[in-house]
Order: sequence, then C-alpha cells, then structure tokens
Amino acid sequence: MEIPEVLEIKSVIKENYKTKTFFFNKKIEAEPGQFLMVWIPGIDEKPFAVSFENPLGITVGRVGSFTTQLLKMKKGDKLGIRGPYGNGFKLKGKEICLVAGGRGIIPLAFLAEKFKKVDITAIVGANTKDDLFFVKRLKKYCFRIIVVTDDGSSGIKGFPTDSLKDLLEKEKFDCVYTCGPEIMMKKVFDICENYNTECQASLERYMKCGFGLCGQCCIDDIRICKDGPVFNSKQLSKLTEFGVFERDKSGKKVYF
Amino acid sequence: MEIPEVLEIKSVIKENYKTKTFFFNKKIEAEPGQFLMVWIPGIDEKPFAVSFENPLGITVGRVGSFTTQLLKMKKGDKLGIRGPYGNGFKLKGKEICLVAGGRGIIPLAFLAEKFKKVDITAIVGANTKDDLFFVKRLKKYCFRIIVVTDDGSSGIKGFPTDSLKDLLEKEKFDCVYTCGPEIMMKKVFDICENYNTECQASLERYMKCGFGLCGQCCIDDIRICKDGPVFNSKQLSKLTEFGVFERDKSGKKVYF
Amino acid sequence: MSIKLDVELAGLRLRNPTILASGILGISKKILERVAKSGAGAVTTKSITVKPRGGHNNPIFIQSTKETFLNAVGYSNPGLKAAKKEFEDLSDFPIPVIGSLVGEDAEEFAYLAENIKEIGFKAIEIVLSCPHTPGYGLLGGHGTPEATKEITSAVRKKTKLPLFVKLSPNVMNLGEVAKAAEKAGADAITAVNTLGPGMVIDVETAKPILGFKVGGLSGPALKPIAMRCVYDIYKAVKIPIIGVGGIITGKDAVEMMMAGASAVGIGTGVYYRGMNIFKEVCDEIEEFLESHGYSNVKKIIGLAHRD
Amino acid sequence: MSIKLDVELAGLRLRNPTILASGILGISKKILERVAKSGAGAVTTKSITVKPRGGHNNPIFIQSTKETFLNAVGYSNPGLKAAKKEFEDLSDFPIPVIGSLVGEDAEEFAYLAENIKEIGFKAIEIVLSCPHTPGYGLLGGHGTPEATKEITSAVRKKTKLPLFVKLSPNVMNLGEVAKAAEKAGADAITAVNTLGPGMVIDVETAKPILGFKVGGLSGPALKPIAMRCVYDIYKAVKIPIIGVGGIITGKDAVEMMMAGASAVGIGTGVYYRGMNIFKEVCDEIEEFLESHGYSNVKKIIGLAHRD
Ligand SMILES: Cc1cc2nc3c(=O)[nH]c(=O)nc-3n(C[C@H](O)[C@H](O)[C@H](O)COP(=O)(O)OP(=O)(O)OC[C@H]3O[C@@H](n4cnc5c(N)ncnc54)[C@H](O)[C@@H]3O)c2cc1C
Ligand SMILES: Cc1cc2nc3c(=O)[nH]c(=O)nc-3n(C[C@H](O)[C@H](O)[C@H](O)COP(=O)(O)OP(=O)(O)OC[C@H]3O[C@@H](n4cnc5c(N)ncnc54)[C@H](O)[C@@H]3O)c2cc1C
Ligand SMILES: Cc1cc2nc3c(=O)[nH]c(=O)nc-3n(C[C@H](O)[C@H](O)[C@H](O)COP(=O)(O)O)c2cc1C
Ligand SMILES: Cc1cc2nc3c(=O)[nH]c(=O)nc-3n(C[C@H](O)[C@H](O)[C@H](O)COP(=O)(O)O)c2cc1C
Ligand code: FES
Ligand code: FES
Repeated sequence: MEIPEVLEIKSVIKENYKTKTFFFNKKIEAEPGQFLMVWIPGIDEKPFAVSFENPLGITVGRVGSFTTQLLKMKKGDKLGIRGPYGNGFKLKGKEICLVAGGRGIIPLAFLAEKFKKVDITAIVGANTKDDLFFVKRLKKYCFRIIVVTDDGSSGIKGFPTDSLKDLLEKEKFDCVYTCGPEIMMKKVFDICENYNTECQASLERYMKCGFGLCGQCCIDDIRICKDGPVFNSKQLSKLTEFGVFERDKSGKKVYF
Repeated sequence: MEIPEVLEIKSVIKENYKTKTFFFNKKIEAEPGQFLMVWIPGIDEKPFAVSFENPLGITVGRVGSFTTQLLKMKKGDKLGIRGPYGNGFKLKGKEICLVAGGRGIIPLAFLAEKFKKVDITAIVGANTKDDLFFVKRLKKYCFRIIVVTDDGSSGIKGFPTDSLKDLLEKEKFDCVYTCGPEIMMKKVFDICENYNTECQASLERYMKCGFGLCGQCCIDDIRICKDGPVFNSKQLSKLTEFGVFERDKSGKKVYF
Repeated sequence: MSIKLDVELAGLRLRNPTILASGILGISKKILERVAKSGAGAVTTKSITVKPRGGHNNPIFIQSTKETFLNAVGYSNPGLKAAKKEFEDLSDFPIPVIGSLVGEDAEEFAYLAENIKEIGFKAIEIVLSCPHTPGYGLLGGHGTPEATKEITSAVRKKTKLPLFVKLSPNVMNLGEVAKAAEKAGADAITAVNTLGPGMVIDVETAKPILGFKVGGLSGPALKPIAMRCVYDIYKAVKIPIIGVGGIITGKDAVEMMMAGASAVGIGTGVYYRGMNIFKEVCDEIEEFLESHGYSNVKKIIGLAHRD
Repeated sequence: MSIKLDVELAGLRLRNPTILASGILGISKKILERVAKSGAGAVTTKSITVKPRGGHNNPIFIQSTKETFLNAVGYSNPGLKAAKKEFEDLSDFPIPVIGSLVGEDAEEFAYLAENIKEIGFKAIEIVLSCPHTPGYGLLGGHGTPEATKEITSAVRKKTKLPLFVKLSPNVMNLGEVAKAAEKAGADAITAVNTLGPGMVIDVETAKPILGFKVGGLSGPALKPIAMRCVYDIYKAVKIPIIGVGGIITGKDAVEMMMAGASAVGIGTGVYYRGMNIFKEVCDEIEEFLESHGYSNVKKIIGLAHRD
C-alpha cells in the first residue's frame, strides 16, 4: 500500500551542525541506494535514502524549509514513512571504491555496511571539516578512507574527483560507487569511462509520488524513483540530461 | 467475486414434460444441497440446486415466468452462474433415507450420487406419473426406491410422508434427508422427531443476493442462502417459521 | 485501563458506535435481533415505503470489483402496514432500532413518519439519497438543499423521535445539504448512501448485469469518498454524524470518527467479515484506544479537524 | 484470423484503442516516447496551464485502499511557454500526442488553444472536471452544461484540431453535459476524470495524509462508475467517447468499449502493471476478440446498447 506508515522517532543522533540521524522502532530490509518518502504530518513529504535498516534510520541534512523542520523533530515525534522505493547499488567484484560528495555519503555509508566483505576504498568529499559526518562509521568497513575538503580544513584540499583520478592512475577497481552533487557524479562517471572502470551512481530528481506514476522525477525517458535511483555505466552513458538539467516542483528545467 | 460467470449450454436433456437438465462446459465441486444463482442475461436471476458437478448441470422445472424462459434455452445459449452458495447435506451414518417431493428430488439425486457408498433408501413423491423424473438416476445409487404418487398412477398411491412412517415403524435410519414442498418437509421432520431419527432438510425461500447480505431469504434469524439451505433436526426444531410462512419478493409474509 | 465505547447520538445512548446500515439484512425483527447479538450498537431497518415494493429484478446486488459492490435493490419491502406488524413490539429489543423511511415527496415522508408512531423505533432515518430507484432519492431530486429542507421540515412536524437524514456522496456541496437538514430540524446526518450509480457489463453477452442495469456502489473503496463527506459535513453542522461507507475494520471506524462521525454504519462489511463484524470492529476500536492512550471513544470524534 | 485493433477517433487514426491518460508520466516528450514504445495507441500530456504551477504539497498521490488511489497533484506543470518548448517538435512522434489544456475560465482556455498552435499536437483535450484544484474544474464550476458549453465554444473558435472535452464522474446528469459539449463543437468526450474527492486520515496523527487533504479517486474501483458514465454519454451524444477510469486489463477495455467507448484511457493501471500495460491490454483485447469471433475491435463499440 502506497501510504505512509506513521512511526515514532526512537532516538536522534547529531552527526554534525546541520545533520541528524533519526531512528525508528522498526526493522526493514533495503538495498543501499533505496529511499523512503518521509512525511511530516500535515506539512510535506520528501525523499530520503535508507541510512540504517535495523533499526530503520534516516540521516537528514539541512537544505531548505522541509529539512529545517525535519531537523527540529525530537524523540517521540511521529513521521510517516513510505517505501523503500527504487533499486539499489549492486555489488560488483571484490575491490570497490566509493566517491561521496556532501550528504551523498548517506547511502554510501549504508552500502559499505552491507558490502563490508569486500575491499572498500572511500573518498569522502565535503566543503569543509564541519560538514563531514559518517567518517567514523565508514572506518569500520573500509580499509582505506581518503577525506577531501574544498578548503583543506580536513584531509586533502581539493575535490574528490581529483583523488579518484589519482587512484585510478595507480589501481584498478571492479566498480566505483558515487553519490553527491550531480556535477561531481558526472565527473566521476566521465573519469571512470576514461579508465574503463564500471561506475554506479545514485541520481536525484524532484520526487512526488515515488512509485513511478507522476512523471515528476524523469531524466530522459527514465523515472529516477522507479527505474533508479541507481544507474550503471551503460545506463548513464545514454542519459542526455545527466549533469545538464533537473526539473523543479513544476517540472520546469533548471540547468546545473 | 460475487458476479455471474457466463457459460454456454453444452447440452440439454428433457427429464419430463416440464423439466430439463442443462449441462455446461465446466466442472465444479459442490456439496449436495448447495445451489447456484442462474442468470438469464438481461432478464432475471433465480436459485437452482447443483444437480450434477462434472460437468456442471442444473435441472429446471417449470413453475412461472422465469423457469418457462429458462426451459426455452438451447444448446449454445448463454447463462450466467454464480455460486455454489450455502452449505450442503452432511453424510451421517451408513443407512440413510431420502424423502423427495416433486423437484425436491434434484439435490437428493445428486446427494445419492455423492453418498453412494452407504445404504440408501429413497422415497420419491410426485403428483402423478408424468411428473416423475430422476428415478432411473436414483436407481444407480439406491438399494431401494419407493415411488409414491398422489393419484397412484405410478408406484404407491398416497404421500411420501406415509411411506416414511411405515418404514420408520419397521426400520432405523441414521439420517433422513428431505427436500420438497415445505409442508411435506415439516411433516417429515415431525415424523423423524417422533421416531427419534436425525433429519436434514433443504429449505427454500425467495432469494436475491444469495450470499447473506440482503436479508430476503430469512427464516427466523437464519439466512437460508448463507446459514442454510440445509438444516439438521436441532436447527429445524428452533425455527418458528418453518412450515408456517415464507416471504415474497417484497418481503411480505405468505402463509402456507 | 477500562475503555468506554458507548456514544451518544442525538439523545440515543449506544453501547458502542457500530450501527447496522439500512438495507442490509433488516427485513425482520428476528434477524435484527441476531445482529444485536452479534454486537451492534444499534440497527437500522430496511427502508420502508408506503406501499409494498417487490424491487428490481435480480441480480440486485453484485460485486463489481474486489473492493466494490453495486446494488439496485429498488427498495423492496412489504410496505408500511406490514412494517408496523413486523416491528410492532420492540420493547424487549436490547439496542435502539432505527426505522428507515423513504417516500417520493415530502408529503409521503411525513405520512410515513406520522404512521409509524406506534412502532417502538428509537429514531427515524429518512433517505434522500438512493441513486438507483426512479422517483426516490437522487432520481426524485431529493439531493438538493431545497428538497432536503422541505422533506426534513415536513417530517419534523410529524415526529418527536430523533430524526436522521441520510445523504448521498454524489453531491459536491454536501456541507450545504447537511446545513439545510440541520436547519429544518434534523438531529443527525447519516453519510453516506451508495455512490454513483455504477454499472458492470458482462463481456460475453454485452449485457449490463444488474437487473436495473445500474446500481449504487458500496464497499471498502467507498471509504475515502465517505471520509471526505463526513469531514465536510462536520465542518458545516453541529449535529452528530453517522459515518457510513466502506467500514470494514476498527481502524476504518477510528478514521471515520476522527473525520467527525459520532458513530459508524456498517453494510457491505458484513460480506467481508460476517455478522461478527460488529463485535470485531468494537474489539479493534478498543485495542486502538487502549494502545493510544484514549480512555473513551468520544475523545476521537472530529480529531482530524484540530490543528 | 488477423484481428484489427486500430480505431478512429474524431478523425485521428489510432493503431490501437489504448491511450495514456493525462497526468500520468506525461511531463516530457521523452517519457511519452517511452510510453509509445510500450504500445500505447496515443498519449496525453500532463495538463498545461498558462503559468507554471508547482502544484500542491506532497503527498500528492497515495493509495487509499487496495483498489483506489487519491491524487491532488494540483496541476503542477511548467506552464504554456515551457510546454511549447518541450513539445516543439513532434514530427517524429510515432503516435498521436494529445495536448491536455486547463484554464480557469473560457478566456484562458481559448488563449491556451490559440497559443499551442505551433505544437504538433494531434488533438486537444480540455479538462473541465478536476475535483481538487481551486479555481479549476469542478471547483471552478466547470462541471455544468452551461459552463461546458461556454468553454467548449470558446476553444472551438480558436482551433481546428480535434477537440476532446474531459468530464467528471461526479456529475449526475452527465448525458446533458456531454450534449452541451457536443453542441458547442466538441469532437469527442473523455470520460472520466477522477471521482470525489476523497480523503484518507492517518489515525496515528489524526491528520489527512494528502498535502491538499482531499484528492480525486482513480484506480480499479473507479471502473464501475466510469462504465455507467460512458454508457450514459453514449446514449446522449453521437461523437466518440474515450473511456477512462480503472482500466487494468483487456477485459476492462472490452467492457468499456461495449459501454460505448471508441478508445480507453489508462492512468493508474500503470501502477498495477507497469508501462507495459498498453501492450498487455492490447494483447488481451486481441485474444478476447479472436476467441469470440470478432475480427475488428470496432465491432464491439456500444454493443451493450443493443437489445
Ligand atoms: C533519492 C533521494 C534520496 C535522498 N536522500 C537524502 C538523504 O538521505 N538525506 C538528505 O538529507 N537528503 C536526501 N535527499 C535530498 C532531500 O530530499 C532534499 O534535500 C530535500 O527534499 C530538500 O527539501 P527542503 O524543503 O529542505 O529544501 P528546498 O529548499 O525545498 O529544496 C532544496 C533542493 O532540494 C531538492 N529537493 C527539494 N524537494 C525535493 C523533492 N521532493 N525531491 C527531490 N529533491 C528535492 C531540490 O534540488 C531543491 O533545489 C534525497 C533526495 C533524493 C531524490
Ligand atoms: C435453494 C433453492 C434451490 C432451488 N433449486 C431448484 C432446482 O434445482 N430446480 C428448480 O426447478 N427449481 C429450484 N428452486 C426453485 C426455483 O428457484 C423457482 O422455481 C423459480 O425461482 C421460480 O421462478 P418463476 O419465475 O418460474 O416462478 P414465479 O412465478 O416467479 O414463482 C413461483 C414460486 O417460485 C418461488 N420463487 C420465485 N422466485 C424465487 C426466488 N428468487 N428465490 C426462491 N424462490 C423463488 C416462489 O415460491 C414463488 O412463489 C430452488 C429454489 C431455492 C431457494
Ligand atoms: C444491498 C444494499 C441495500 C441497501 N439498501 C438501502 C436502503 O434500503 N436504504 C438506505 O438508506 N440505504 C441502503 N443501502 C445503503 C447502505 O445503507 C449504506 O449506506 C451503503 O451501502 C454504504 O455503506 P457500506 O459500504 O458499509 O455498505 C443499501 C446498501 C446495500 C449494499
Ligand atoms: C496522479 C494523477 C494525475 C492526474 N492528473 C490529471 C491531469 O493533469 N489532467 C487530467 O485531465 N486528468 C488527470 N488525472 C486523471 C486521469 O487522467 C484519469 O482520468 C483518472 O485517473 C482515471 O483513470 P485511471 O483510473 O485509469 O487512473 C490524473 C490522475 C492521476 C492518478
Ligand atoms: S516521483 Fe513520481 S514518477 Fe518518480
Ligand atoms: S438471498 Fe440475500 S441474504 Fe439470502
């Protein structure tokens, strides 16, 4: 049934100054990359990746009005959850690399937890030190973590894409998994193509229904919510709108 | 789904001057006593007992306008069938007796076929010789058949209830099964009570929905279509309306 | 915690908020007694007309989809005289019996109300909303605020019994119709009757299946529409509402009461859960209340209207 | 036997009678192309308004029961200018694209019709029937015969394209509304839009779930109502009908065509069977026709009206 199930928030963990994880009294089974529609009763409903499955947890970063309200929620407050929706990242091979930008780390940290049996290298990018989160969580599952900040306040100064290029010069990965700003993901994909490396990216578009009917989340002839949000290299290479534009709440094109 | 399934009539057998059996290209599983709602598309729909189950067959006697139209149906014509509805006669013991009046023989002939492993005595009553049917069918499964007509044109002259009394004077049955005019069934039941013999009767009331909602077929606080149409001695003994009145299409009481 | 399920409805005290809806089973006192034993808080008779009516030809009631039924019974009933006989003595009846009345115009409604006085009905329900019987309800033009006012006033003058007015979900401005009923003296609104009408065509014969071709839609799928109707009516009037349409579970009943209903009617639900539905729904309401810290079912009435 | 599935619809030739209904998927040319590849006979765009609209807050589309969905999208669309860009070149489009237009009054409708001329739409559908967007459809008073006549006439003057008028199942006198559209120059009737509106209240929080609180009902349970609407309209007008509402299977489509539809719209069905529903429904129609000795799908149109 495509209808929110209302759950009580069981605990709240502050990840950084603008990011919190909310845990619910429920277990689910999900693939990394799958997402939920999260309803603030009487207010609005937006998509969030599954961050933890047992107990179910979502991790929310402040962006605009909805996330600001969501971040005010406390233990005992109630949220509606639909999903999980969409497909997930698929495990490919034995040595993999994650490239996370900003809150793109959320599904990738969950991925690391699920795929912990393989060798994982993680490149974690953020604007600045204070924006970082989940690095500790990743450490449990990755044999190597490269932190990159725009301003060099933590780890390497620069962009995660540069670090990826450096790595691919020296090493081979069976698959590169990426989530973050679309411009970054587009670059990650281009680099992977250059180095003949398989890539999987989790895309974002404005979502409404979440189950493939309203058409709001389309990129080319693909519904991100139903056919995605995760796409492999072959699929990404066919997308003419990838890295070019997204659509707003009305469906109007907004160029990156 | 409570909706007629339209079936083609595969063959028609004339049972007597006013009775025919219609066979359909379909198998069902039914208990003897269960009934179907039979729809003449665009006309009306009425209840008929399951007469044969493989292939499905119903046996129809001319009474009024609906049965007259039904009897005109030919091979290849289409009828809608819902059901089977209601409960059925239950096998009790090893020696049983059937008491059929008029077209009450229909579910009882089917019963004999289903219960053929036990010793069956059948008392078959009709107004006159020409009204008889299914006697041959019964012969296959009954070790004894007593035919009774009001006018003595076939078998014994008299009423089936008299024959039953005679039998019960001399013999014991594990159960007496009856179907026919309600006045007859009431007498059968009274006789059985007198002789301390279990009785099962299949009652009739004006039926509309057939699945227990419309209330049209009620006798006391019992829905014939859903709680019946077959009732045992214990149930019959509680019915204050049994043999007293039925209700017409409007629900008005019509006394017997 | 002991949970209170009893509700008050226009002066009637119901042991619980479940009511057998009109047209289901209610042909005789005896079958209504069985429904009472099955746990209902009140029962409604089949609708009573002045003259006996055989109703439409069969099928009068079919399942159109898994969650919907269509009926075009055509108000079959043995008429006022027989009804007076059937229900003449209700003194020993364990719960309130609501008499459902239906006429072709205000005069006939008033005549019925006046003439059922001897019967021990605890309330009268007048039905202005049938979508499939020529001359009655919507096909008689009874769905408008004007007709509602006229008929309700006429009946009001003839009876002191609590008066329920039953409305159709087909009408968009349901708040206005309910207001018209309230102003004209109704003590409660019953919402809703069946929707539509709808039709099912058999594709083998290309014939509509119902005897009357079309019929009113009931069942689980009616619930979201009934919910909006009750919600709108609650905003429009002060008198209590009986929420009817697609109630199958205790959760449905809770939702309907939150929308504004003081009690719920159950009809087609009897198909899905048998006559025990009344007891089962009550048990489920009780469980809900208990697990959510409500001590009294009255506390949830209209809760969806709070901000 | 080779079965013909192509139909004619107000001068359009459709390779088969399935049409993507407005509001489902139709946000871009590319996604409509995918629907065309999935086997549809024609596709309809999301409704286009003059100005961009963000629509209502989420949830805008929820499942109310197993067989029903409620939506209150609120006509989100990027507006006329963006639509002209999006659909500017349809010359290579394999099947007819129907442009759905919606305005607040006759003038706005006419303005839209005049201004989409450059687009290669093969037909225009004007929507007079949304039950959940203030200012539009039923909430804009567009459901009456008078408003239908006024708006249809105004649009007719501005376009030579086949003109479809989309009606609401909420209206009882649908034949009259359809007649008004026909008289005013409509080339076809699309029936029906969503029903209601309906509401779902979350019992944990006592809050209506849809962002707009209420929404129009679609899905399998709408079929019996849509069927009756199409049946009534077929009796009232001579122009062809697109039957929409709860079409999930080929059998549903056959039933709808027997009721009088020349083609069927599919919306919520995409949820139940995915985008392949168009091809699958066509296959099922074909099977039905073959096994029942019909060589041509046109032969079943209106069959339920024969005696
Ligand atoms: C599949 C998917 C998974 C996501 N997972 C997470 C997550 O785990 N944690 C997290 O913090 N955020 C996640 N997001 C992003 C999150 O949905 C947006 O940050 C949030 O909707 C912003 O809403 P707002 O009102 O705070 O900001 P606004 O000011 O409304 O919008 C800011 C930006 O957020 C995006 N956005 C707004 N509404 C939506 C919407 N309905 N659907 C998609 N994008 C929208 C748009 O790009 C918009 O420009 C995910 C998005 C998608 C599509
Ligand atoms: C459970 C059950 C099983 C039956 N099985 C058979 C059977 O196998 N073969 C058979 O020939 N007949 C059977 N009947 C009786 C059959 O339904 C009626 O003979 C038939 O409905 C008469 O319709 P009519 O229009 O021909 O007669 P009408 O002139 O309409 O009625 C004659 C009498 O038939 C009865 N009757 C009419 N309509 C109904 C109805 N809708 N439901 C119940 N009784 C009705 C009434 O007693 C009425 O007085 C069965 C009835 C019931 C209730
Ligand atoms: C078979 C049937 C007969 C009905 N007859 C009546 C009637 O006589 N009078 C009336 O007011 N409502 C009648 N109704 C409407 C119900 O009382 C109820 O309003 C409607 O069915 C919606 O509720 P439900 O979904 O629980 O069935 C009838 C409904 C059904 C299904
Ligand atoms: C999510 C959604 C959005 C819709 N948006 C529109 C719309 O913009 N314009 C319109 O004319 N109809 C719209 N409709 C109505 C559909 O076109 C269709 O008439 C209705 O859903 C019934 O068909 P169905 O049961 O096949 O979905 C919408 C329906 C849904 C479910
Ligand atoms: S969000 Fe509706 S189709 Fe993807
Ligand atoms: S025939 Fe309707 S309840 Fe028995």
